[in-house]
Amino acid sequence: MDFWLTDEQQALADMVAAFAADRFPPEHTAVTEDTDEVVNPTAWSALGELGVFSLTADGMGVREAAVVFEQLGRGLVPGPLVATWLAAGLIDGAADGTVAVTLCEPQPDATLVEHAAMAPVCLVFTDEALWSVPTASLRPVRVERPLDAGAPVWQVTDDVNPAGLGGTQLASGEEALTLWRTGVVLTAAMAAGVAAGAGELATAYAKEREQFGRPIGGFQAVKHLCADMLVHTEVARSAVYAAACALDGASDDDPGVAVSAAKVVAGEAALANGRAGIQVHGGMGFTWEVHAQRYWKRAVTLDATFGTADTHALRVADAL
Amino acid sequence: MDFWLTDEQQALADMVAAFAADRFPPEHTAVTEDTDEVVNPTAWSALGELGVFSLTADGMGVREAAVVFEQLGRGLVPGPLVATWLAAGLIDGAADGTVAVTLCEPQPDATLVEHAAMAPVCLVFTDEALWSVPTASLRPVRVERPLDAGAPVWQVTDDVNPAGLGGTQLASGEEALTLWRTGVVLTAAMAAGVAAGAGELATAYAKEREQFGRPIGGFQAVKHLCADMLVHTEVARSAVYAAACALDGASDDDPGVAVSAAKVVAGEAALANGRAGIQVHGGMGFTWEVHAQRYWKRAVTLDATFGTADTHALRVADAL
Amino acid sequence: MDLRYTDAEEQFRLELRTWLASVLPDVGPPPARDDWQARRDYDAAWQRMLFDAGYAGINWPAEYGGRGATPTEHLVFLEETERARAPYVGMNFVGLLHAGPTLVVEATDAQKTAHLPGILRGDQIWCQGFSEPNAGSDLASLRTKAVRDGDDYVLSGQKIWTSFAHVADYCEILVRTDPDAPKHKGITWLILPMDTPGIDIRPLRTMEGSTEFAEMFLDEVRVPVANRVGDENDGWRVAMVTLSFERGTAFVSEMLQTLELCRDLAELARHITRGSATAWDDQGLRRELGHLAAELDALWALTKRNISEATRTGLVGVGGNVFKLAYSDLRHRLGELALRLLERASLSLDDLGELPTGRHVQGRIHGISISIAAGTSQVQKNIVAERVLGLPKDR
Amino acid sequence: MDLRYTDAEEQFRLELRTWLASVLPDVGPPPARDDWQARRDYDAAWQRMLFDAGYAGINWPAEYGGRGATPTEHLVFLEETERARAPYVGMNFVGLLHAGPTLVVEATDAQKTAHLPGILRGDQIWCQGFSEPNAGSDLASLRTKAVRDGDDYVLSGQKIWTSFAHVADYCEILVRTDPDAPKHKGITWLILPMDTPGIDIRPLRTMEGSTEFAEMFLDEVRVPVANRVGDENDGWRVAMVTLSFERGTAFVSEMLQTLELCRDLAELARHITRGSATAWDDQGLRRELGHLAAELDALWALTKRNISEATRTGLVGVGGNVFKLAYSDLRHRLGELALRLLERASLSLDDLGELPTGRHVQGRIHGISISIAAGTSQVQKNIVAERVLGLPKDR
Repeated sequence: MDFWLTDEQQALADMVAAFAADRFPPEHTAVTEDTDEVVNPTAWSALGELGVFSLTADGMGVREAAVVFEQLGRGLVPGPLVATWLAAGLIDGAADGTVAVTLCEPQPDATLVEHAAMAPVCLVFTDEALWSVPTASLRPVRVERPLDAGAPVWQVTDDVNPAGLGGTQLASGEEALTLWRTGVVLTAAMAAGVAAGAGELATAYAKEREQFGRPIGGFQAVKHLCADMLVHTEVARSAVYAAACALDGASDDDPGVAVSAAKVVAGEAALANGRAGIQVHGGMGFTWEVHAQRYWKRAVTLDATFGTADTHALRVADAL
Repeated sequence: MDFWLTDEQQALADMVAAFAADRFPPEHTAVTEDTDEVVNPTAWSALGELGVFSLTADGMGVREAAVVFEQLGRGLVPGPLVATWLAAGLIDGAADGTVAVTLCEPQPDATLVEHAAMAPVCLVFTDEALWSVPTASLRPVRVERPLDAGAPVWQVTDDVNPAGLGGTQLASGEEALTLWRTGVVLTAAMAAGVAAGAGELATAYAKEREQFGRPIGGFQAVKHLCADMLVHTEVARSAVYAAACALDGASDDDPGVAVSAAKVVAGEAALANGRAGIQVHGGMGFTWEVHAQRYWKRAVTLDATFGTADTHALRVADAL
Repeated sequence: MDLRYTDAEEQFRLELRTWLASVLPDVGPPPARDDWQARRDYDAAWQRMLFDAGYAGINWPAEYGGRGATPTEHLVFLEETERARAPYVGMNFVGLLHAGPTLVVEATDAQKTAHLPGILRGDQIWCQGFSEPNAGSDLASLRTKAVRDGDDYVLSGQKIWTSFAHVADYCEILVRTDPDAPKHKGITWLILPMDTPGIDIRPLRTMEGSTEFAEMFLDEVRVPVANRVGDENDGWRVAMVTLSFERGTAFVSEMLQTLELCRDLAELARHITRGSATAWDDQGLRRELGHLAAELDALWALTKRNISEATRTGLVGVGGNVFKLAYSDLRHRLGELALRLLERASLSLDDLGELPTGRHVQGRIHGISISIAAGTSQVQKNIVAERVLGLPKDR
Repeated sequence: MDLRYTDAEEQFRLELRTWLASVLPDVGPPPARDDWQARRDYDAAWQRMLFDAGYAGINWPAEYGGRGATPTEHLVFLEETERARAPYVGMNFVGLLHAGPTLVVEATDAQKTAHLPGILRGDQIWCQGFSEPNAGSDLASLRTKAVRDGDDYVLSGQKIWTSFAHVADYCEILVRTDPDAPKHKGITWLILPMDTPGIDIRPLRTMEGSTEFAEMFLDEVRVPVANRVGDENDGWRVAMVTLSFERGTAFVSEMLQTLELCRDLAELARHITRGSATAWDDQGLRRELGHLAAELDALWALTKRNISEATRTGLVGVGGNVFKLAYSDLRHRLGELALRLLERASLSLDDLGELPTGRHVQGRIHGISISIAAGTSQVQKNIVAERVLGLPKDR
């Protein structure tokens, strides 16, 4: 047993972190998030060129993907990243970043599709299979004010029947199930990264911001918020890596339980840290220009994708 | 509207507090709790002589009773107080403290009766009515190690059918319902008192106990635990008084919702403060001789009497 | 201990209700959120109607044109206006509830004459210039400086969280007049006319995306010494005066809205699909909402206790800070539950067809602001621990 | 990153499992909790069996008679002994996991010879005399004094939380040898033979009602200077040495028991009646348990990460404190849920007929102890914030 990042995995994490900081610095994405083009095609291509979507083709596994997506979450990199990753090898152009692919998870009361404008293709998981449909066939209507400006959403009000929408079946049975589980764990990885990023930003601010004549990080209340954030992050990271091992066959754990546990723990960690990060920033945390609130919003987005913490908790319970 | 204790109510509270501190000091009850005679008959009579059980006969209402029972909870006074209060006027000797009366709430998996040895009579609420049965008819079996030494319990394994056990119907319909609700609110009042007592003990300790060269109450982590305890107490107290007003007809609120809300809030406050009180005391809080843990145990007992916070929360929700 | 209203209070309620029923049909819907001038006109018109009917400055002393109502009557006023869905206090907030009360106690007769009637009639809109980017929880560390130059103070610095600054007439501003004194001792309270040259207002966008707030930049802004309220360097005390004016009613409207939000959430749960049933059929969710509703009932009772205490003693004791702490925490949890209930629909700040997502998602964000605004919960806990419980001060 | 065990690790597991299967049938049930001598004999006998089979001191260096196993093998050892329901380390805890490892690194050859073999064989039972009533979280403020008198130290003072003191042979004790030095600089680590005159042991009752722990009163107790480990006044450093011996395995048994407790709780919920169904039919309760089970899985993964880190670097980094904080909180919530599930049955520390209440109510209380023992969660958070995150120290 060696449940620690290999040197290669660590190098991969460092490379993606550096790329995200360089190509998607928060100051920059905060500006693009205010436009209709949250992610421009050049930046998306760069992700493709970096190899983010073609890890499998390059011989890597879910573990490496988890490491990469954790860093994408930590860097608040926008776009339909997980769906495009899943589509690589199944949809032409997904792997190299020329085509962005999004995801539609039909829900009874409100079906919302992220990044519909930039993604011509949309994945739909049914009970039995994975399909792709032309995004336009869903007749998505832009929601004027999304919660998370970095993940704009479009509403779909029609029934989503992939076959009837000119869709293509991409996978079925076990293969589709594994793809869905991979989607769960990569979303969880992003959430773990969001938890980490929120914690790092808050801790840095706590060291620098002074009130009452000293850094606020010297007050136990703030100190303990920061400590809690680190705890949440490390626990979430552990769950995500364990789930990735299970999907790669590098574990004896039940992959179904492991991915659900990861989604629960990482989702909660991101929400808690997003919230705590705003609190540490005080009034400034409530402003648009301070990035603290973006972690919380991204946490909400990630929790609502590939099943909420609540729904996955029931799956974990059913396995007890 | 004047939702504040009258001078008479405040005097009543002060009197009961002084009585409890005098006749049931924690050092003393800690000793009696270790014997088979948790409450001796003399002390019980003194409660009767004080008028604790005869408030109604003395022209007072549920509000005054709530004020009194809050102080009994705060002072960790042991015994089947609420049931005896409810029985006053219905069971001979209950009002003057010559007969102690307990309560049996049949539950499918485990029916536990408190203080069965000292109480010859037992109240049983059915869906429709309030009954009394001879406690012996329940064939109670002492639980060797109760959680709360101040509230020893006996298990009843037979089906509890009051009529079949030679019971007497004491009240029915609205009258029985009002008595049950009064039982709920007085139990909640005791819980609010437990929350207060736990908070006061912890705050006093935080001022006096030194670690790292200063009182631990100077550390924000401890300080905030104490502040939280005060918040819980004041909120609980407000809910209890509001419910008492509703039962006395001194409010436009629905009494059913008000008493359930009080049981939820006061029960949670007592549990949270009981727990926090132990934490503030650190290792000493885990010892038998420090009283911190007794508040938590009493909180568990009170939460499990006249319906848990969870069951009352559902009642509140159903009224939404 | 009685939660029932007296005959006099019920009589007051009845008169107010009758008046509201008679005038509200003629009051149109509020203007768009970002149409500042229209909002000012709307709020001012409503204030004028209140004034003409004798309801302006409900808690102000009668000698200054207020109604001199008791705290309980103030509560009744807030209940009835909320119930009737009358306009909110809106832009008159700072004038009526903060700057005005301060002037009542501390201002010169000339200052009172110049401002109090205008505030009550809705003619004068005020904003507040207290917080600064580097003076939040630690407000007394504010740095905006005011240098005496003849009969003027010359102000330079930066203020933040100045709501309605774009359209306000006056600003109650705290400035540093003695940089060498201990921080609480070098502050002065001034009346700043907003048309003075040198003021630059920039919208401050919050995490909701709105620009209700502004930053205010002051560059050599001249304010006559005559506009000083209280003594030079005594501004900290002057600023604290308002607290004694607030008699337990500060959060009444909030509470009424939150009680409604909670009921709406139950209603929403009854309509949201979960598997083959509705979310309301999920006992766990119902139980969680029941816990929150119970606490809300308790906080509503606490509000009435605070008001009753204020009626007896003139001041709210422990209950004020306790309320804010408990309320912040409750709104946080209520908001979390709302998002869990909405699941993916929580990604929209707008309503989604028939789903009232906007209200609940914005409510969640409002909940975050409550635990920060006017002293973070961390600072509030310190206050409770030190001032109420007597625990040692931070050092 | 691989959670699978290597062939060598699996081989180790197989051998151990085979051995356990062969010997456990002859190991009787543990004696009654308050029969101290019988417990000592039982624990010593089991330790001797481990010793004879080559499993004693699994993580001790081979040169001192240990097995010199890797952290992962240690994990496997704990998994297999738990799985086979082998006896616990019991009274050998302090000797094997704390005092012994300290002696390995810091003791003289004579001290090693005198104690290490005895500890490994189960012949020597040790207890710990570190905490004092006034030195809990702030251990370094301990006051038990040791005054040099010829070749002896003369000890006077009071220790608390000294488990197994009644039957222990030796005590690793921290005493103050220089009352004038800064608190960390005047402490010395001594080997105290428990049969020395002047030691008074009194049972310490905990909130569980048990007397596993004791208070130890020292009145002019003479300890030879030869029993000093490390230099005089260097005892604080000596006491910290053990931390580097602990390589991520400290909570493995705890975790395994908690994983089982969680499954038992699910099983219990399936049997507890709620209305016309069982508690398990309550989706909310199931969801809450699922949240906790997910976190438990995560903590089990974190445990393995810590062990893997220790294998690579020899030490556990951030993960150790993180684990304890998360685990304390989780046990707290798991315990709360258990009591809510049991409702009124939670008033008994004994089982109630077929209801395994005792296990869960005692488990709740154990959860409370975890957030206090070996540094309260408050102190742990300070450590994480200051040492790991680099936030300013308390002052």
